[in-house]
Amino acid sequence: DPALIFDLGGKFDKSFNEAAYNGAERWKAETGGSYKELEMQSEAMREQALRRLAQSGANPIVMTGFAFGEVLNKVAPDYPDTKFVLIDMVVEQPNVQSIVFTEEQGSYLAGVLAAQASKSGTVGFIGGMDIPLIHKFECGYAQGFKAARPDGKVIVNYTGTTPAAWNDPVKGGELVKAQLSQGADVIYAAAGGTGIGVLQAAADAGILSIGVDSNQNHLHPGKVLTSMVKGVDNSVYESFKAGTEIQPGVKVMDLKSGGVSVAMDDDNKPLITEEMAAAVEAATKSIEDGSVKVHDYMTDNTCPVK
Amino acid sequence: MDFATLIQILDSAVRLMVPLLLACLAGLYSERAGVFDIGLEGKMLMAAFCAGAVAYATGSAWLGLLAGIGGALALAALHGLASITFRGNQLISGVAINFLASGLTVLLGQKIFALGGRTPSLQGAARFNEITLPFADALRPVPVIGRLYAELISGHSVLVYLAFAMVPLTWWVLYRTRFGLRLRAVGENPASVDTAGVSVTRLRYAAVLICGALCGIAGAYLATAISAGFVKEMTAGRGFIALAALIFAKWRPWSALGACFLFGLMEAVANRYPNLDLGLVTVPSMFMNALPYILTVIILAGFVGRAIPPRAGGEPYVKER
Amino acid sequence: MASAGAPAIELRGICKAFGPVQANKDIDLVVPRGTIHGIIGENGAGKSTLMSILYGFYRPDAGEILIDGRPTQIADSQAAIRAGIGMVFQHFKLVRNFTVLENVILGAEDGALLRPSLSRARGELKRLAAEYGLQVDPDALVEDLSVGHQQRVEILKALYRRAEILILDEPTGVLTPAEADHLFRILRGLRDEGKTIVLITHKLREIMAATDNVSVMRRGEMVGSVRTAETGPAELAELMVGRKVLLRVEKPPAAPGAPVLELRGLRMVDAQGVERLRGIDLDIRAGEILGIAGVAGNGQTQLLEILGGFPEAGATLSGEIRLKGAPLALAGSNGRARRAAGIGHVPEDRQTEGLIMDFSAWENTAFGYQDAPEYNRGGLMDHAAIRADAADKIARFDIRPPDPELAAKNFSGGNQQKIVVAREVERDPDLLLVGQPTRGVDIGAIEFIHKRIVALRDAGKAVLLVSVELDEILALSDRIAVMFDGRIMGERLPDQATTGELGCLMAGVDPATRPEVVS
Amino acid sequence: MERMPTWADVILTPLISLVLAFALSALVILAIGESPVEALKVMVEGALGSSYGLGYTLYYATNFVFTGLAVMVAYHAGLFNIGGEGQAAMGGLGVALVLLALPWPHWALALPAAMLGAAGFGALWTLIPAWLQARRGSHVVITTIMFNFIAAAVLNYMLVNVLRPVGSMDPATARFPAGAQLPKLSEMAAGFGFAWGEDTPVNVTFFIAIAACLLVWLLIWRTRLGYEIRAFGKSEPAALYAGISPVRITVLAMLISGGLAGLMAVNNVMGEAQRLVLNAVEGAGFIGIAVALMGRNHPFGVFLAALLFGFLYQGGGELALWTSIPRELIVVIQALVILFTGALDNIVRLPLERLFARGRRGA
Ligand SMILES: Nc1ncnc2c1ncn2[C@@H]1O[C@H](COP(=O)(O)OP(=O)(O)OP(=O)(O)O)[C@@H](O)[C@H]1O
Ligand SMILES: Nc1ncnc2c1ncn2[C@@H]1O[C@H](COP(=O)(O)OP(=O)(O)OP(=O)(O)O)[C@@H](O)[C@H]1O
Ligand SMILES: [Mg+2]
Ligand SMILES: [Mg+2]
Repeated sequence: DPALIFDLGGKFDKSFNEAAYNGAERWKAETGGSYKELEMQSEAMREQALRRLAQSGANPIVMTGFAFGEVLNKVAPDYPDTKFVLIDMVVEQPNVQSIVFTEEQGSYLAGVLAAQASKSGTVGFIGGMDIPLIHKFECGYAQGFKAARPDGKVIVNYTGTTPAAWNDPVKGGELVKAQLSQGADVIYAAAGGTGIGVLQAAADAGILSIGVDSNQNHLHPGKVLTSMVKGVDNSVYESFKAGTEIQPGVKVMDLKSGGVSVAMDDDNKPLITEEMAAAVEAATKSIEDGSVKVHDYMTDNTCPVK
Repeated sequence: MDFATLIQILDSAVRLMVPLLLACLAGLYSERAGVFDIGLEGKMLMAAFCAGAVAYATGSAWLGLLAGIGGALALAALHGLASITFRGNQLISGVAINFLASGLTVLLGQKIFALGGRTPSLQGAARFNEITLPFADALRPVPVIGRLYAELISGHSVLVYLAFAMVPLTWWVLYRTRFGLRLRAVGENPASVDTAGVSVTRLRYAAVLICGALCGIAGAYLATAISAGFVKEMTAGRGFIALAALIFAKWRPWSALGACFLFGLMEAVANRYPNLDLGLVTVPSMFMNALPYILTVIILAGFVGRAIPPRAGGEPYVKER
Repeated sequence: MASAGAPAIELRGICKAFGPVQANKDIDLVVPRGTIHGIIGENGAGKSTLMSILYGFYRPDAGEILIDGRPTQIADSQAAIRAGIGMVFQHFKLVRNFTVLENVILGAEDGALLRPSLSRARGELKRLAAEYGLQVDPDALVEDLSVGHQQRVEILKALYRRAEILILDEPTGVLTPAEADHLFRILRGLRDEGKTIVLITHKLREIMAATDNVSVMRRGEMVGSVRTAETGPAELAELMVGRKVLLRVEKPPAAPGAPVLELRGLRMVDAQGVERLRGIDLDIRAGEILGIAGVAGNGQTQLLEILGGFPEAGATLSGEIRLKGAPLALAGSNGRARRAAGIGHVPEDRQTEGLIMDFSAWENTAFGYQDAPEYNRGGLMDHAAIRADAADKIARFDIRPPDPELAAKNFSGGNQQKIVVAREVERDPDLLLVGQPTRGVDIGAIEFIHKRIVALRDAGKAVLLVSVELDEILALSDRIAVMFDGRIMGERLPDQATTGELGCLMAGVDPATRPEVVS
Repeated sequence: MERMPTWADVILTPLISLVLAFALSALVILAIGESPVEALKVMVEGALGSSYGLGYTLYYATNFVFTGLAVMVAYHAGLFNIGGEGQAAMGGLGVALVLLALPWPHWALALPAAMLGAAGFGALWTLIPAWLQARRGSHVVITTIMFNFIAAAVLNYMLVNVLRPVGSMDPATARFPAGAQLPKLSEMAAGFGFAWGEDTPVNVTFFIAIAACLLVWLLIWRTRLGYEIRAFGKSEPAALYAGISPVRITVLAMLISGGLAGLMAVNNVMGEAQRLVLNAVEGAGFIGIAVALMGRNHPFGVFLAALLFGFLYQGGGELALWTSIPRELIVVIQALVILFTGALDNIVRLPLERLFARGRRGA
C-alpha cells in the first residue's frame, strides 16, 4: 500500500496538508485501494515514521513539507527498494522523487488579479510565520501586482513567531482591519488556519481576499477573489497512481504543467471581469513562454520589488 | 500618525483586549479567593469550541454563548474539585486542564464535524454581530468626539460592552457586597472566614465557577464574535497573557482594565506597523511581533513594583494536618 | 432560657487526635456562668485544641458539649456563634489588609450589600468602645495596628456577634503589662455583666489575679480543676509540669568585664522615611545581661535586626557599632558575617524568622550556621554531623517529642523556641541577642530558657535581652535600658527600679528628668 | 506525622491514580468509537515492547528530565519558572553556535563544549527575569512567559536570517559537523556486541540526564547552596535572618534552572536532529512543569514522571502510526494522567490513609 505522511500542521490545516489528503482520498475513491496515513507529532517522529512505514512495506511513501528533507536524505538509502516522494523540497537520492511547486508563479497571477480588482491601488499580504517559503508567496504576489500597477502598494504582515501563528484567526482578522485602514482592498493570505480568519474578516468588511494552497473560493462565495491553488492533491494522486513505478528525480510543478494556478469557478465568477481574465491569460502566456521571469525568493533571499 | 490611524489602532486594541480582559477578570475572582488558575487558556479554548459548535448547530450565537459558558464551567468545576475538595495542587490542575481542553476540543470537533477540529464557519445569527449604538451615524460628523463615538465606542459586538461592563461590576461586587468581602477574605486568610462561620469551600467554589463563566464568555467571544467559528488552539496563548495582565494589575479590577488595554494596544500597534523603519535599520517583523512582550518586560521592570498575590493563594485550606 | 443553675459550658469526655497525636484525651470541664475560668498547661498540652473544639473549628472524635445545660451540636463555627460562643485565637484570625470594620462584620453582615452593615457596625463599635474601653480606629487597616489593638478587634468581633461565652487563647502573650491590665479590667466588666470567660494563659500571676476557677491540663489530659482562691502559683506550677518548678530566676551577681558591644549614635530611617532609631548609645559588657524594656514598636525590632545583620530593605543607617572594639558594617545582608564575628540571635518571631517551619528539627539546628565547618565536609553538608548535633541538643534541652526528623511546624510553640535557643546559645556567642525569648512559652520551658541565658552570662558572655514582659526583664537583667520612640529613655539597675518608674519611662516620661548614668 | 507507610505514599498512590487516569482515558476512547484494549496494546507494545520503542521512550524522557529538573530547582527557591520553553530554545541556539563554529573532530570534545553552550545560553536567558525578580520584584511568572515569546522571535530571526544556509527552504541551521555526532545508545550496545534500539535517537545524553538527576539531588539536599535555596523558598524573612541573600539565591536558582532547561538541547538538537530547527522544543518546556510537579519536586520523582511522559509520547506516536485514533487523544490521556496523579491524588490517598489507619488500629 502507499502511505502519506503529513507535516506538523496536521492533515486538516486548510492548506497543503489538506490538499494532499484530498488527493489521496480521490485516489482511494477511484481505485478502491487503501493507504496508510500519518500525522507528525514531533520532530523526532519524522525519522521514526519513515522507517516504520518503510519496514512495514508501504510503497511509495509520500510526505509533505520541506522539513522532511534532512531526514529523508538520511533514511532513503537504507530502504533502496522503497520509493519516496517528497513535496516542497529537493532531496537527491536514487529512490526519491522530489516535487516542488513554483508558488511564485501562482502568486504572481494572484497579484495580477489583485491589481485589477483593487480600486485603491493598495493590496495586502498576510503570512503566517516569517519564513522563506512564505516570502516566496509574498514576493511572487508583489511582482505580479507591481507588474500591473507599478505605483501601487503592498502591505505585508506576518502573524507571529510561534506555531500559534498558523492557528490564530483572531489575529488574522485584526490584521485585515489594520491593512484595510491603510487602504488595502484585496488581501492575500498565506497563513494556514489564520487565513480562515483573514478571509472571514475581509468578507465581513466587504473587501476581497485571496485564498491559498487549495481552492478556498467556496468559503465566502462572491467575496474571495481567487485562490492560489497548489496542485498538491494532483501530485499525491499521481504518485499513488504510479505506485512503485515512480520516477526518481526532481519534478517541478509550474504554471505550465498546471502545478500552480489561480482558481476560477462559479464562486468567484461574478468577481472576474473580462479584462481580469485576459490579464491572467496574458501573464500566464508570458510566464510560460519565458518572456516574463518570476523571481524566486528562495534563490537569493531577495525580492526585486518591495 | 493621523487621527484616523489612531482611531483604528485604538479600535483594534479594544477588540483584542476583550478576551484578555474577560479572562483576566475570571482569574481575578478565582485568585482573589485563593485558588490560583493557570488553566484560563484551557477554559477559554473549551468555551470557544462549545460556543462555535453549538452556535453552528443551532444558528444562535446566544445559545452558543450559553454552551461556551457551560463548557468552561465544566472545566472550572473540575479545577474546583481538584483544588478545593481534594486539596490538590492548583498549578498541576491548571496545567492538566490546559492539556485536556487542547486535546478534547480537537477530538470532539473531529468526531462531530470531521474538519480536523475546526467547526464550520458561522454565519448570520450564529455570530455576535457588531451593533451600532444610538446616534452613532448622526454624531459622526462632529469633530473628534463624534468620530470617537461613532468609530471607537460604537460598532462592537455586545460581548465587548459586556466585558467592559464587567470591570465596574467586578469592582462593585468585590468592594461593595458581602460576597466580595468574603471572597477577598478567603483569599487572604481562609481561617478568618471559617472562624466567622462561613464556609470556605462554598465561597471558593463560587469564585471558581464565576471564573469559569467569564472564561466562557471570553471563549465565546473568540469563536462567535471576533471570528466566525472555532479553529484548534485558537486561544493562541491569550490565557497566559491574561494571567500576566492579572499579576501586572496586582489583582485589581480597574488595573486589570489598564493592563489588558496595554496588551491590546501593543498588539494593535505591532499589527499596524509590521516593519518599523528606523531609517538605518528596519526592525524585522519577528521583533515587531515580539514587541508587546518586550515592552511588557520593560514596563514591568520600570514602573510596576512588587506584586503581592493574595496571601492564601495556591494553598488548599487545611485545618488539620 | 436555660435553667438558672446550669453551667454555661460543660464538656464531657472530649477526645481529639491529629493523626497519631492524641491532643485531647477524655476531657471533662465545667464552667459556671458569670465566671472567669483559667486553663493552664504546658505547651502542647491541648488547651488550644480543646477550645477550638468548643468553638467548632475542629470536630471532636468523641464527647459531648452542653451549653447552658443543653446538649449542643457544634459542627462548625457558625453553630458556635449561634450558641453564643466567641473566641479570640492564639494566632489571630484577622484579614490583614482589611479595615477593622470589615473584619468585624465579616460573616455577620446584615445583608448582601456592605454599606448598611458597615454603618451599623460603626455605631455598634462606638457603643462597645464606650462601654468597655475598647477603642480602635474602625477605618484603620489591621496590618497597621499594634498587636494589642488587633486583639481588641478580635474581642470586638466576638462582642459584635453577641457572644455570651468568650474564649481567649493566650491573650496576654503579646501585650504590654499596661495593655494586659486593661484587658483584665475589660474581662471583669464582661463577667460582671453575666458573661462567661475562658482564659488560657501561661502566666500564673494572671491566673491568680483574674480568674475565679482554674483547670490544669497536661499531655492531653485534664489533671485538675480548683477554685483559684484555694490554690497558689507553686501548686499550680507543680500540677502543670508534674514536678516542682522554680518560679524565680536564681542568678549570682554579675561580674561585668570589658565592653563587648558599643553602639554610638545609631540611627535608622526606614524605606517609608520614618525615623525608627534616633541615635542609640549603648554599651554591653562581657558577663552582663542588658535588658531592653519598652512597648513593642518603639524600635526594638529594628535594633535587633540591625545588630543581627538584616536591616529592613531600603533603610538608611548611620552611626557606629563596635564588637569587642572592632567596627562592624552597618548595612547589607551580612547575617553570616555577624555570626562569624560571634553574635548569636534568638529572633523575636520564631515562626517566620527563627525557623523554617517545613524543615525538620535537625535541619533547623544548622539554620544560619550552614557555613560552619563542622556541618560541612568536602563541599557537601555533613548530614550525619548535623543530625548527631541535633539529637544532642534535643536531649540536653529536653525538646519534646525528641524526634529530630519531625518538621518544626509539628512542635509546640515552646519546643520550637527551645530549638532556636539551643541553636543560638550552644554556639557560645560573645554576644547573644534575644528577642521575646519566652513569648507563648510554658513556665517549665521558661525556667529552662532563663537558666540557659544566665549560664551564658556566667560564662562571661554579653546578652542583649529585648522583651515586652517587664517581669522577665526585671528577673533576668543586670541592667535595664528603656526604649521609647527610637531612643533610650534611661537606664536603671533592676534592684533600684520600680515597676512604676519603668512604666513611666516606657511611656516616654522621664520621672527623674536627668537620666541616671550607670557606670 | 507518619500515617501511611512511605511505599504506599510514593508508589501505591500514584499507581492507583495512574490506573484511574487510564480507565477514564479508556472511556474517552470508547466514546470516539475505538477499542481501548487495542489502543493500550499498541501503546505499551510500541513504547516498551521492543528495544526500538524503548529507545524512543528514553529519548523523549531525556528531554523531559531536563525541563522537569529546571522547573524543580526554581520551585525549591519559591520561583515558578514557566520559561523552560524559551530557555530550551536558546539552549539549542547555543549548541548550534558552538557546533557550527568549529569543525569538531570528535564528539568527546564537542560534547562538553556543546553542553557549555546549551547551559550557558539557557542560563543567560533567565538572567534578566531572575535579576528583575530579585531587584525589581517583577514577577518571574510574567517575565518568563514573555521571554518564551521573545525567544521564539530571536530563534525565528536567527534561523531565517543568520544561520540558514543560502538557498535552503528550511528555517534551520546547516547540519553539524560529522565529528559532533553523539554516540547513540544503539551504537554503544553494538560495541558490546548486541543489538539494541537500532535507529532510535536515544544517545549518551540519556546518561547525562541521569547524572543531572543525581547532581540536582546532591545540589538541593546535600549542598549548602541547596539548603539555602530551600530555606529561601520556604521563608524569605527567615532566609534574611540566616544571612542568605535573596538576590543571590534568586539569581543562582534561576540560572541553574535555565541552564538545565538549556541542556535539553544537547539531546534533541545535538543528539537527534544534528541541526537546529525552528520548532525544536515542541512544548517540552511546558511538559517540564507537569513532570516536576508530578515528580513531587524530587529528582527521582522527576525521572519517573519523565519516563511516564516519554512512554505517553512514544506510545501515542505509535497509536497515531497504527490506528485511526487521532493524535489529540494522547493529549487527553496526558491531561488525565497529570490530573489524577498530580492534582486529584487525594482521591486515592485519603481513602488509602483511612484504610491504613484502620489496619493499624485493628492490629
Ligand atoms: N492542626 C493540627 N494538626 C496536627 N496537630 C496539631 C494541630 N493542632 C495542634 N496539634 C498538636 O496537638 C497537640 C496539642 O496542641 P495545642 O495547640 O492544643 O496545644 P496548646 O496546649 O495550646 O499549646 P501552646 O501552649 O503551645 O499553645 C500538640 O502536640 C500539637 O502539635
Ligand atoms: N490605628 C492606627 N492606624 C494607623 N496606624 C497605626 C494605628 N495604630 C498604630 N499604628 C501604627 O502601627 C505601628 C506599630 O504600632 P505601635 O505598637 O507602635 O502602636 P502604639 O500606638 O504604640 O500601640 P498602643 O496604643 O497599644 O500603645 C506604629 O508605627 C503606629 O504608628
Ligand atoms: Mg495553644
Ligand atoms: Mg502606645
